[in-house]
Amino acid sequence: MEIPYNVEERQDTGMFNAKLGIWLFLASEVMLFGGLFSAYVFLRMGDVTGTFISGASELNIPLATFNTLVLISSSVTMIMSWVSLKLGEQKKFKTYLGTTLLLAGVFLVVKYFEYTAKFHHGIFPETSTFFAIYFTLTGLHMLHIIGGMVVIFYFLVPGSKMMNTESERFTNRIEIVGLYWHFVDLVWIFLFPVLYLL
Amino acid sequence: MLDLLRKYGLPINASSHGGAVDEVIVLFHWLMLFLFIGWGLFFIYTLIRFRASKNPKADYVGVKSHLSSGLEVAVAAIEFVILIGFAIPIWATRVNDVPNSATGAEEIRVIGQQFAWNIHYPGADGKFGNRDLKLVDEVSNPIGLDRSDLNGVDDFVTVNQLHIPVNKPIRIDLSSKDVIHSFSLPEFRVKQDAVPGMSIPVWFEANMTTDEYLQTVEGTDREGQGFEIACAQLCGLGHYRMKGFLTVHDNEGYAAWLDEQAEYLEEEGEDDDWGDDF
Amino acid sequence: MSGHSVEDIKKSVKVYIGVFAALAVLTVVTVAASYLDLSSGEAFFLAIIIASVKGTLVAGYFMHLFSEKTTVLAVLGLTFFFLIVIMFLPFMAFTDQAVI
Amino acid sequence: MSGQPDTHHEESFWRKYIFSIDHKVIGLQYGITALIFLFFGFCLMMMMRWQLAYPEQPMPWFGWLFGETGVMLPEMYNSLGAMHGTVMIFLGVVPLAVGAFGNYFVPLQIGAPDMAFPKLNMTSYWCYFAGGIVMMVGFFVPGGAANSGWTSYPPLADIATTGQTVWLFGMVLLITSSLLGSINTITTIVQLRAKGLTWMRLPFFVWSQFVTAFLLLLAFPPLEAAGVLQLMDRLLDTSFFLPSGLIVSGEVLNVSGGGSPLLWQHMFWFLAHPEVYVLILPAMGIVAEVLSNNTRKPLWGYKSIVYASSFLGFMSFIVWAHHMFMTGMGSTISAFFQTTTMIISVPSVVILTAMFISLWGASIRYNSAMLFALGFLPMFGIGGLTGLPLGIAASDIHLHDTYYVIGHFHYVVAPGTIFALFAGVYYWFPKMTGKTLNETLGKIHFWLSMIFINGIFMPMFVQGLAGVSRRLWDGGASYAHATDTLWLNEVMSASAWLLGLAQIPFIYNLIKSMKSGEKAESNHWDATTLEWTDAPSPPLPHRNFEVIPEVYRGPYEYSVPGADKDFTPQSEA
Ligand code: HEA
Ligand code: HEA
Ligand code: CUA
Ligand SMILES: [Cu+2]
Repeated sequence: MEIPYNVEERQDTGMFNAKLGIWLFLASEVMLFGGLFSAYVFLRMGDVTGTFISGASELNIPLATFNTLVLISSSVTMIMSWVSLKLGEQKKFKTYLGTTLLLAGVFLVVKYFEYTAKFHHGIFPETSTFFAIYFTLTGLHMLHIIGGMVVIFYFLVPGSKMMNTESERFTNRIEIVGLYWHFVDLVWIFLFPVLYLL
Repeated sequence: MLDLLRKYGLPINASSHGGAVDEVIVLFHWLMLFLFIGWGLFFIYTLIRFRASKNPKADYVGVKSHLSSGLEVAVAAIEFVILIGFAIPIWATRVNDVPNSATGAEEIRVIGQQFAWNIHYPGADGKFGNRDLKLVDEVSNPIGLDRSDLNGVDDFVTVNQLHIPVNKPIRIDLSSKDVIHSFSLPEFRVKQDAVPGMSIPVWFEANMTTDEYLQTVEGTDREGQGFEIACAQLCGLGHYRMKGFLTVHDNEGYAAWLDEQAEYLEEEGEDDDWGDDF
Repeated sequence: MSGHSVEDIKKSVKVYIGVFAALAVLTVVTVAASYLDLSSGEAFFLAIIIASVKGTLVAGYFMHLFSEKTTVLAVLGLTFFFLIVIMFLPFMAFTDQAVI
Repeated sequence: MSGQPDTHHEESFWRKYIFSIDHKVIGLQYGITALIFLFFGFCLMMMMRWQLAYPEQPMPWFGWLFGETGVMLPEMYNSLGAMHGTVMIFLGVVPLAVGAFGNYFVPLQIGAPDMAFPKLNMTSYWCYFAGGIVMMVGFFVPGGAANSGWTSYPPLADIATTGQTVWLFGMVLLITSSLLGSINTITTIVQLRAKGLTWMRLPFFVWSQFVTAFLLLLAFPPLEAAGVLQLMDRLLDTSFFLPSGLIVSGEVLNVSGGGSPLLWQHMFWFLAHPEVYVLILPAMGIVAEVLSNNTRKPLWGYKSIVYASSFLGFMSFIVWAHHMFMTGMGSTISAFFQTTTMIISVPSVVILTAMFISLWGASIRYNSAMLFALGFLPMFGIGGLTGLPLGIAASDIHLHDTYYVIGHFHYVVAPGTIFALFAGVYYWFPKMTGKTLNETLGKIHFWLSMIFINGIFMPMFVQGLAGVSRRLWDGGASYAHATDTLWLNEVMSASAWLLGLAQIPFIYNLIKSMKSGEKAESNHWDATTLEWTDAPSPPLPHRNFEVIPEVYRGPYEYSVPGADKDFTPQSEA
C-alpha cells in the first residue's frame, strides 16, 4: 500500500507530503538562524569595547558583495531549472542546475579566500566575540551551501534517472531542492548587511 | 496558613520585606489547598459513586451546567489579584527602589568565587576602592583590591563573614569572579544570582539580631548556629560547602566590629587585609 | 505549483528575471548606503529594511509564498512570530536588567 | 522521502527489525530503548539518593563504582545529577511519549498506512540511538560525564571537564532526531488523515502529539544554536558566554571575553520551557484516551481541551524567563513573564477540569490503565499548583533553586507523566502484542508506585520551604537551616528504593505477558478509535489496515443514547 499524497496533491491541503515537510524543515531553520541572530543582537548590545564595529570594518565588502550577487544568480538558475523541467526541456534543466552548482562552487571559493585572508592576519574565532559570531554564522551558512551542493549534484547526475521514469515526482523533488536553496540565499541576504555593513 | 507552613519547613522571617514574600507564598498555598481539596472531594465522590458495579450505564451527556467555566475564571481572577496586588509591586520595590549610602543604606559588595564569598567593606570613608584583575592573589588579595587607590586604603575584605547592623537597609552589590553563584539568605527571604560580568544589587533590612535569633532556637537541634549564607546555584564540586556566615549586630555591636576590622588592617599591614575571624 | 499551464510558467519567467534585477540593484544600494554617513541606528534600519525587501522578493516569488497554501502560510506565520520573540525578547530582558 | 511500495517478498531480519521503516517497528524500537534509558536514569537517581541520605558513607554493593573507598565524590554526584536529568528527559520520557507512542499510534489513530516519511522516521530513531550512545560515552571520558546540571549554565559548563563536550555532541544528535521526528509527525497528521477525519474528530492523543511536534520543531533549533556556540566556546576558545575578566582558581582566564552567561540561559530556557510541555502534553493525550474509554462516555468539553492545549503550546514560548527571575531581572520584563506564567496556568486548569468533569455520570471500569490515568490527575494537580508560587518573582525569591522546585517538577514528570506513560503501556499493550497484561500485577504496581512516589516527593516541599538548595552533594548536611528537615532525606531515599522494587511486578508482567499472556481481541477495550476498531492486534506489518477506514463521527462516542452497544466506532457509518 502506497503512502498517499506522495506525488499527487491532497485535496483539502493542496499539497504533496514533501512540500509540507520541507516547509516545516525551513521553519526550524528559521528558528536556528533566528537563535544565532538573537545571539548577535544580544552580544552586540552588550559590547562595550566596540569590537563589533571595529571587527566589521576588517571584513572585505567587495568580495562579499560579489558573493551576494553570485548567490542571487544561483537562486535564479535554480528556479529556471525547475521551470525548464515543467516545460519538459530536459537539456536546459541540466544546464541551469549545473550552473547553480557551479555558482555555489564559486561562492565557496571566494569564501575560502576570505577565510584564509583572515587567518593570515591572525584573526580567528577567539579573537573577539564579533569574529566568533562571524565565523559561526558564515560557517554554518557554508555548511548549508555544501549540503545543498551535495543534493544538487545527486539530482544532476545519479538521481536524474528518475526524470524519465517518474517525471512528476522528479519535478516535485527539484521544487523542494529549490525551496531549500532559496532559503540558503535568503539567509545570506540577511547575513551580508548584518555582518559586513553594520 | 503561615503557621502551617512554618511547621512544614518555612524558616523564621528576620527581614522587613520577608513578610510580604511570605504573604504571597501563603496566598498561593491557600489557593492551592482550596483547589486541591475542592477537586479532590469531587474526585473521590465521583470515583465511588460512578463505579461500574454501581452505575453500569454511563450518561452520554454528563454535566450540563457550565459552572466550571465560572470556576476557571475565578482561579484566573485570583491569580491576577495576587499578581497585580502583591507580586508586581513587591518585585518593583525589590529591584527599583534599591537604596544606597546616600539614602541611608549600608553598602557592601559581595564577590562570589569557587567556593567562598568575599565580602568587601568600604571602610570608614564609605567609598569602595578600585579593583584590578592583575592584583588578584588568592591568598593575600582575593578580589584584587587596589590599595594605591585612595578610596581603597581603609577598605577591608572578609571571607565568608558578613556582618551587618540591625534595622538599617543593607545594599549588597553582587558579582562573581568565575561562575554563577547564588547568594541566598533563607531567613531573610533574600536570594540573588551572582553573575560574572555583572554587578547586581540586592537589598534588605534585618529586623532581628543574631543574638535574638539564637534565643529562638535554643533547645532545638539548631542551637548555637546563627544565620548562614547559602549558595543556591550549582557552581562546581564545592557547591555544597560554599557556606558563609551572617552576623546581625545591634548598632553598637556593629560599630565595634567595624573598629576591630580597622584595627586589624592597621596591625597587619597590606599583606593580610582581611580579618582572621573565621 | 503543479497546476500551472505552460503559458503561466512562461509569464512567471519574466517575473523571475525582474526579481533578479531588483535583487541585484538592491544589493548595490545596500552597499552604497553603508558608505553614507549615517548614524548607527539609521544605518541599521536602512540595512534591515532593504534586506527585508530582498527577503520578501525571494520568499514571495522564488519560493512562491505569495501564492502558497494556507497551511504553509500558517506554519510560517507562527514561525515568524516566534522568530520575533527569540530575536528581541532576550535582548529586551537584557536592557531591563537591574544593573548591568 | 519516498513511499514504500507494498512489497511482499520476505525481508531479512535486518530490514525487518533493525533498519525497519515500518512506523510500528520503529515505535517499538523507540519504546524499548527509552524504557531501558528510563531504568538507567532511575538507577543513577537511586545512587544519588544513597549519598543524600547517608552522606560520605560507602555505598553498599555498588561502592566499587566509586573507587576504593566506595564513597561518591562531589564530582561524581554532580555528574549523576546532570545525567539523571538529561537521561530522564531527553533519552527517557520524550522518546517514550513522542517517539514510541506517537510513532506507533498516530498513524493508526488517523487511519494512515505509515508515517509520511518512513525513511526519515528510521533516521530519527538512529539519531536518537546515536545520541544516547554518545551521552553514555560521557561516563568514560576523563573527568566523567557532564557535571554542570542538565541546564549546563556557563561559565561553569564552559570550563567543565570533557564530559560536557560529549554532552553537547549528544544533544546535537538528539535535537536533530527530534526535529526530523516532528517534521514527520506534523506532515503525517496534516496529510494522511483518513477520509472524514476532520480536525475536530481527531482523538485528543493525536492533537497532543500535533501540538508537541510544533513545540519540538520551533523551540529546539535555538538550543541547537546555543549548543553550537557552547561547543565553539569549549573547542575554539571563543567567549560567547564568557564575560571579560574571569578568574578561575586564581588564574585569569585567557579568552577575549565580551560574552554573556545570560545569553545561554535565554537560549536554553527558550527550549527548555516548551520542553516541559513536551513532557506533559502527550501524557495528557494518553490520559484522555484511557479516561474516556474507561468512563464509557465522551470526554467532557473536547473542544475546550483542544483549544486549551493549542493555547498552552503557543504560550509556552513566551514564559521561559520565569526560570531566570533571580538573574537580576528588571521590573518590566519580570512583570511580563509573571503575567504570561499566570496565563499559561489557566489552560492547564481548563484541561484538568474537563477531565474531572468527564467522570461525572460515568461508569468507571477500574483496570490498571485507568488507575494510572486517574492517579495522574491529582498528582499533576499537585505539581501544577506548586508551579504557581514559583511563577511569581516575589515568592520565587525564597523557593528558587530549592527542593521546592525539585518537588514541583517531579510531581509533574514522575507521578504525572510517567504514570500516564504507564497507563499508555497498560492500555495499548494488547494492541501492540496481541496479548494482555496481568491485571493483578498491574494493580500491585500501581498502588505501590503511588504510595512510594509520594513518599519521595512530598517531603521535598518541606525541605524546599526550609530553603535547602538543590544539587547539594551532602543533601544539606552542612547547613544549619537544613537541620530540622534533614531526617527526611532518609525517608525519601527509602521510598525511592522501594519504588524501585515496586517496578519489579511491572517488568515481570511485561516479559511474562509478552511470552505467555492471554490472547487479546482486536478491540480489547471496546474502544471507538481506529486503532482498535479497524486494525487487527497486532496491526498488519507494513500497512496497518486491510482497507483504509473512513470516519463518520467524533472520537469518543461512548454510550450514545439509543445505540445497541455502549460504544460507536468512529468508522461505523
Ligand atoms: C512536565 C513538566 C512541567 C510542567 C507541566 C510544569 C508546569 C508549570 N511550571 Fe514548571 N518546571 C518543570 C517542569 C514542568 N513545569 C521543570 C523540569 C522545572 C525545573 C527546571 C530546572 O530548573 O531544572 C520547572 C520549574 C519551574 C519554574 C522555575 C522555578 C525556579 O527555578 O525557581 C517555574 C516558575 O514559574 C515553573 C512554573 C510552572 C507553572 C506555572 C506551570 C503550570 O503550567 C502549571 C499549571 C497547572 C495547574 C495550575 C494545575 C491545575 C490543576 C487543578 C486546578 C486541579 C487540582 C486538583 C486536584 C488534582 C484534586 N516551573
Ligand atoms: C522526566 C524527568 C524526570 C523523572 C521521571 C525523574 C524521576 C525521579 N527523580 Fe529526578 N530530576 C530530573 C528529571 C526527572 N527525574 C531533572 C531534570 C533533575 C534536575 C537535574 C539537575 O539538577 O540538573 C532531577 C533531579 C533530581 C533530584 C535532585 C538532585 C539534586 O538536586 O541534587 C532528585 C533527588 O532526589 C531526583 C529524584 C528523582 C526520583 C526519586 C525519581 C523517581 O520518580 C523515578 C521514578 C521513575 C520511575 C518510576 C521509572 C521506572 C521505570 C522503569 C523501572 C522502567 C522499566 C524498565 C523496563 C521495562 C526495561 N531527581
Ligand atoms: Cu557557589 Cu554554588
Ligand atoms: Cu518553565
